[in-house]
Amino acid sequence: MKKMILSCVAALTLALSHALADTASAAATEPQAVVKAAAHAAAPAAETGDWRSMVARVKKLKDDTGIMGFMAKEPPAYLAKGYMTPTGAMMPGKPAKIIGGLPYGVGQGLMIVICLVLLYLAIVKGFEPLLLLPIGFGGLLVNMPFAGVAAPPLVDPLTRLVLEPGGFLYYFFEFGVSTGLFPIMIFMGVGAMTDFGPLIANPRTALLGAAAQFGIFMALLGALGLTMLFPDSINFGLKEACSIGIIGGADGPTAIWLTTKLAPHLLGAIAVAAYSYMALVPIIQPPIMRWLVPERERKIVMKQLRHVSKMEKVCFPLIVLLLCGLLLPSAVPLIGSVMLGNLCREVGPNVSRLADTMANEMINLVTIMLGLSVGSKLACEKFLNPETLGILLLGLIAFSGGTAGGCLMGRLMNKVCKDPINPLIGSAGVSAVPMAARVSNKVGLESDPTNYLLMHAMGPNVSGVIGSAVVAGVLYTLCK
Amino acid sequence: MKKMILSCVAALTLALSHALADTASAAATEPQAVVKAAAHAAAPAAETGDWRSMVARVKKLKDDTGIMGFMAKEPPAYLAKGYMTPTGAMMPGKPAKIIGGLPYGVGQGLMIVICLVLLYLAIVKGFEPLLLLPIGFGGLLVNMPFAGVAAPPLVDPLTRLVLEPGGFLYYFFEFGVSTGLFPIMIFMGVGAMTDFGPLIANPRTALLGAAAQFGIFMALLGALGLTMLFPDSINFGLKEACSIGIIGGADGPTAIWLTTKLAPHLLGAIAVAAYSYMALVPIIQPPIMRWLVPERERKIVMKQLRHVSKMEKVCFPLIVLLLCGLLLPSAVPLIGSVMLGNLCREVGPNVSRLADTMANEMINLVTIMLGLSVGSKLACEKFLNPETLGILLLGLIAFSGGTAGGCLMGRLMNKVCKDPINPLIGSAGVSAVPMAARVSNKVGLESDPTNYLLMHAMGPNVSGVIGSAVVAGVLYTLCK
Amino acid sequence: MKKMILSCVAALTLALSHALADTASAAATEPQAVVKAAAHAAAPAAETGDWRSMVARVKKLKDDTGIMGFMAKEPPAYLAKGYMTPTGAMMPGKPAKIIGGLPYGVGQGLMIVICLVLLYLAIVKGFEPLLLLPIGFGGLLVNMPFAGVAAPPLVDPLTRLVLEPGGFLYYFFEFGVSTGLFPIMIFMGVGAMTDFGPLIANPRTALLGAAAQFGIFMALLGALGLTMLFPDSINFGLKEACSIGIIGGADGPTAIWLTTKLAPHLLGAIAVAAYSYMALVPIIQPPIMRWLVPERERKIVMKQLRHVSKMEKVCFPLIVLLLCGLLLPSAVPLIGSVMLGNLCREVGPNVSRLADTMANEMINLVTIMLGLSVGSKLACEKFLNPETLGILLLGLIAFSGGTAGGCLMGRLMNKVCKDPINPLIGSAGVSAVPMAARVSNKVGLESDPTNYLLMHAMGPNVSGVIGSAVVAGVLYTLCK
Amino acid sequence: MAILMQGLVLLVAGMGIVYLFLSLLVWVMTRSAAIIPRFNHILPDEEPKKRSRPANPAARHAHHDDTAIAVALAAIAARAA
Amino acid sequence: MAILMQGLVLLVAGMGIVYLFLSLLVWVMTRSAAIIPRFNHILPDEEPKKRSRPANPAARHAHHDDTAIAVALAAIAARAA
Amino acid sequence: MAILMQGLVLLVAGMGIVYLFLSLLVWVMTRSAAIIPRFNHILPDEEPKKRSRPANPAARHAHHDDTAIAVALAAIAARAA
Ligand code: NA
Ligand code: NA
Ligand code: NA
Repeated sequence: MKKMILSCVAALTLALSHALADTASAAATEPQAVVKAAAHAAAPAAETGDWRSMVARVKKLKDDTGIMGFMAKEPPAYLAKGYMTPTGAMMPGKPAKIIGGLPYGVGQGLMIVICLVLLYLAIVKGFEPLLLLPIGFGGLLVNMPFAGVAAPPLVDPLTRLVLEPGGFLYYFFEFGVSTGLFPIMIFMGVGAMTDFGPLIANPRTALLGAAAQFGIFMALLGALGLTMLFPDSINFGLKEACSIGIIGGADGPTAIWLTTKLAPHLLGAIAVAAYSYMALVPIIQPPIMRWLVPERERKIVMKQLRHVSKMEKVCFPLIVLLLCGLLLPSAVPLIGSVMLGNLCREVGPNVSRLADTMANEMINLVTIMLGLSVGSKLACEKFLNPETLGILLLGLIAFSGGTAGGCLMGRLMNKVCKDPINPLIGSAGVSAVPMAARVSNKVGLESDPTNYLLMHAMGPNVSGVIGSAVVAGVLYTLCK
Repeated sequence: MKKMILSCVAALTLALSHALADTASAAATEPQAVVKAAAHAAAPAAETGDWRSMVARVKKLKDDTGIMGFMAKEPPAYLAKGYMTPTGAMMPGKPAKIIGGLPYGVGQGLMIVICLVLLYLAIVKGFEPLLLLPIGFGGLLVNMPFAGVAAPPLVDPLTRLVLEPGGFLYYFFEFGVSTGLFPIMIFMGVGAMTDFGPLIANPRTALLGAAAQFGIFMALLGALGLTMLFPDSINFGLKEACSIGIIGGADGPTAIWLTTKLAPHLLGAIAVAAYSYMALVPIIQPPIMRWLVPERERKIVMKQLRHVSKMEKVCFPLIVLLLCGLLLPSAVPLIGSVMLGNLCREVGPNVSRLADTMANEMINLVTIMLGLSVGSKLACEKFLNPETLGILLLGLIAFSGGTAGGCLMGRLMNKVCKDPINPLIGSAGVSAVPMAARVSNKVGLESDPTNYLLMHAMGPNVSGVIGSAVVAGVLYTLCK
Repeated sequence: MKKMILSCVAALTLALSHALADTASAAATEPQAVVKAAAHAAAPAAETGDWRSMVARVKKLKDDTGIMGFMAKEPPAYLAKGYMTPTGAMMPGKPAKIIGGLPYGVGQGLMIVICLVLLYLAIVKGFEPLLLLPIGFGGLLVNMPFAGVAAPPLVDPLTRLVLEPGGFLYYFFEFGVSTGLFPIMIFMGVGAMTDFGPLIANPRTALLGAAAQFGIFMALLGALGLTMLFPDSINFGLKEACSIGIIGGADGPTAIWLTTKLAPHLLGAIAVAAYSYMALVPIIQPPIMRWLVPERERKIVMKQLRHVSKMEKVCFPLIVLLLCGLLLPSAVPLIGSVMLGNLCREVGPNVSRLADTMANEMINLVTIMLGLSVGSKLACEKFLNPETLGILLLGLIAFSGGTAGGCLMGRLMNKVCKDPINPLIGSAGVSAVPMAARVSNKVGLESDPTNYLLMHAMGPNVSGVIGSAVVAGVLYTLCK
Repeated sequence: MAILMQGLVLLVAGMGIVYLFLSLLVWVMTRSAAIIPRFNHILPDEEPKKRSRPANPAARHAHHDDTAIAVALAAIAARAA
Repeated sequence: MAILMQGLVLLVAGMGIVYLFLSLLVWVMTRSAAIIPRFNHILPDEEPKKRSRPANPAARHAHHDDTAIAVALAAIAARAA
Repeated sequence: MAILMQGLVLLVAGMGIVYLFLSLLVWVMTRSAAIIPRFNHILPDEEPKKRSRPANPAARHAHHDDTAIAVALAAIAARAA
């Protein structure tokens, strides 16, 4: 048995080495190869029905293996030269530049390693696995040379007939990410899973959710600053800076929604940064919280939350939506979808069918497709450049700034308000629901093992979702 | 704390009043403003990178608040002037006329109030909440000025590239309502939830379902009559009249399907009327039933329904489909989808996966998207006109006419047939499954507390679904 | 009552006979009819508002009944003359040729009978009901004359506005089958339901899965041979031959994926053949197995499978995907989607939401839409020709060849390997998961009632899925 | 007025067709009620006992054969462990 | 440098707007906390007892009215059989 | 005849590639069966006891952390009421 397998493998090796030699010689005699290729194109083999032509095609298979792909220097033609969409629009191409002038194939190989690391983090370390697993897997798929999982359809420019359909990730992306549908649908599910009760019971904690948006603007300024510091390697305009800043919102759908509109070429890096740092919240936040909040204030016990009636819970989404519509219409799609989900949730048995579907089937289905689509933007020319390092750095700044903003606001409010506020719940204002609230609770327990802050931290936590949606709306209006 | 919030609110008020004053003065010196605006357009601020331009944009934010939107006189440009779809078709624009010549923004405000009333009916009064809640919420969203949740994508007319994606309700609508997919998919779920057993056991009750379609034609004639009476304010052609009539079918998907094809501009009003009156069936029907059916006949006890075998239940959907295909092909999409769902339901364990999915996940997902899409047609220029009042009136006539037709047919059949028929089950022929059947049962119990009519009423009830689909097919063929 | 119904039926009969008579006379005086029709077109009746014109339309209804449709000679205009898609592409038309020169309507009638037989097999005989029921039902719908459930939208060639939306099966097909999305999504669900443990525990059984692909190429050669034998009635090129061969892969999604790309006009026949023979595996395989495997070898007891750790199960999908990407990029979409589903399954609780959704809601929803879409290709001009008979014959050859290949490879491996292999598990290499593995088990039990082969047969069974995806990739690359 | 006449034509035609269609359905159903039960053995009614099992919510999504295989696998795995 | 100034404007404007928005929300919520509870009778809280029932997993997807009808149907069918 | 020869080439190439691919897979799997188990601690097998819990149908859709929070909320709400 072993012999048999070994002989098969040997045959494979032989064939491959032969193939590689062929290619080498072909490269040496390139002019002739071009002529041959031209001849092939003129007389498609299958039509002529000659078996030799089929053998030639089989031999040519080796040029289409991933192995050869990883040795390629150039990106696929549709990236460099542009392509026509089925509706007749001409998408312009772009020269692909990879860090260090690496050949495109090597870049793809590197990206596969990076995606495997992402999958490791998602699977083994439990970093937001529901999204990082599909994102990492999508990245794996899209960096397989010649696989074309995100390639646009091949369209005849004259008749506009689709000659060859596109890859499935192309369709997922066009259907749900380009149009902004997927983040909106995920937000419906988020709304259907979120209990705004703690915020209604203690509304002023919403100000903590506002303060925690400070990180967004720190990262925004940082992105502009980095561009000034390294004008040769990093080039972020206002739109890119806004998209990078929104990482600090700690809300995946908001970040994806805004980035798709302002800087779609950064989508992969930004989504990866956003979800990674969300998973790292228990590591990033505690030191900052301990640094900014003195031990004494960490022990503050807060007044127990009052009971919130069903009527209040039902009115809340409508009130938020109306306020948003009155003051900031550009945030209505995001806020509106959260509030629709929440309304269905709170109305109760009559529409629980809808709330259940949003919080389960819809969000799961969309998560799969959204994750894969976002992963399809982990192409090497978009990820392997110094800007990605900048984005990762700025994302960290954004989360830290948000945490700091929340905590400091907590201390300020504690001084101004009558009822005591534990500043540790301020860090939950970055959202990252419900991870950040749990971090507040945990750090609080370190100082006073009987002081459960979880429910109090849920207030700023969910108001952070509203806050970053508001910021996304503002940035979109000002910078689009 | 309180001071802090108050000061924030005060700042907001100040800023807003300042902003309003700015606008007022801008309006006073309009010519200069136009010049400025033109200058802005020529040199986009973000590119020049001047901070003053950004401040100017921030100041301009106030013009994009909902508050200013509600003061606007004109509808969005894409409505009035038309727009280009991504496929290159030019959708023509239309001047928006609102009742009483109200400014557009006031119209939107009124619509928001109306949608809140709809939500109140759905949530508190339990009026078909599964659909009226999403419809009302969609109406809220679409009437938020500048939110653009139903705006078409912005397309470059030359390159046909999408410069800015459309609102999510635009995509939902185009994907599922314009194509007719959503009503069809809902009907699959309806079929998977419907038991045609009572109809198979007592087929002649199908004639009651036929008679109850009379209301459709009463409303149709009424719509034409109203047009003749009030030629200045109401203008229903044959297509509009058919769409209004189909409210009397008391089947949401059928009504939406036909209206989308014949009179899409009336979709919002018709869907709202259809679902509202379906919820009002327990109030509308009993007086008519008591008036038309003498006490003596209300006490008629019907023969118990026979057992229906699985084989009969499996054959039924195929028989109905074949009959429909032979006689009325235009009703095949509607009837076919109901019968597909029903076939999956009756076949049993082997395909119960499919029937379960149709009756739960599919119908829930589609209900959310359909409701929101239909709600997106509650724009003020389509709803705030005398025709909507006409539609509401005619819908009531349609339901009443259907109820009357069913009851009278019941009395007639009672005279002709050997086996007794309680005419009260005739009113269930309007469909509104299963509400109308329960009304028959309840009114019957008033006269004889031991006479349960529920199962007998299910026969006309489900045949009403077939009947109105047939009528929709006929009207579509004759008036398209 | 009876009288009443009878009188109604009598009236119907009268009306119909009258209508038929009318048509006959109309046909006799065709020139005038043409003039009339032209006049109609010039002055649409609804606009002129003349009741006579409406009566004329009602009379014309009879021409649009299915009964008249079954008497029609010509296919719908859009099939013969082509049509314009909403994106502006011109789909060319094709003359429809039916076996024996039958009129088109008769062909449709025949197809309805065939689809009823398919439904009978699915419902009563339990032939892969999850797919054959929707396929058969889709076939019923699409063969109803004038129902237009698969008709393209009617597009104004100048403005490109959609005048009339297409049938729902057209949209399902374009959305999910033309793009290849549905097979890919089904494969995600297949991956989420498949346990590759038995293959990991005994990897060499993968060679059986390779050998069983032999049937694919037997059928491929057979298709080319048939074309040479009957050049007048059968005309299979290389692309068609590949699509027919892939029936032997015994994997529905793979077959549909490849056929959509290479020979979409054969999709209906190939899908029906693939799913029918999968259901017939317990009848097709045992005789071949008994013939090729001597009694002595059928009694071989295999070594018990070792325990497979979670780590191995998680690594497996990634290893397969990377190998596939390195060697055969064209198979990446198929293999990748199976492996994504499987990865989610094996990672466990953290992403079980996603795996559950893929294995339940996603696969069910897509199955419904895919089945109906495939059924919509059961149009008579595509099915009622000698080629379909050829496809059915070749499908049988493919399954038999695959079974034989697997068994013979099993005998060969048994001679070469140290650990004993029961050649009966080779037949499971055709995939048809898990039916073929159960057949191996059953035939094994006949010879030794204590020898359970089920788990051992699952290894080749699941490797057959990979094997046929690989073959599909190769054939697509070589013959596209 | 003319359009009202058209509406009347629609009324007569529409009610006529829906009556004819459903009458025909009644007639066919009455006929088939006499014929189909002879073929009840082809698709026998599920016995109530059998029905109660798939109602078990845990089994709702389970494909019976897959379950069988899974059970077998688990048994073998347990033995192997 | 100019673009950095733009960023600063964004910072001020953005934080200002998000503060104003959420302050207004706080204000409105505080107001409404005094007003809305007066209307609690419109949508009374579900009692815990009632809530426990829909948590039954078997009933998750069941439409209550449909269930009632199905029960009635089954009862009648049982009597008929 | 020429096309039949093409088919033969396809046969040889196709079967060759599928054999090579799966042989390589066999080889890799055999290798990795020796290597991967050393890293089993990275992703330890779930214990059967743990597995039985998520099989509880009521918990199928529950996100564990959300549940914890909901429980805490309920407890507090109960105390507050
Ligand atoms: Na946030
Ligand atoms: Na009806
Ligand atoms: Na296979």
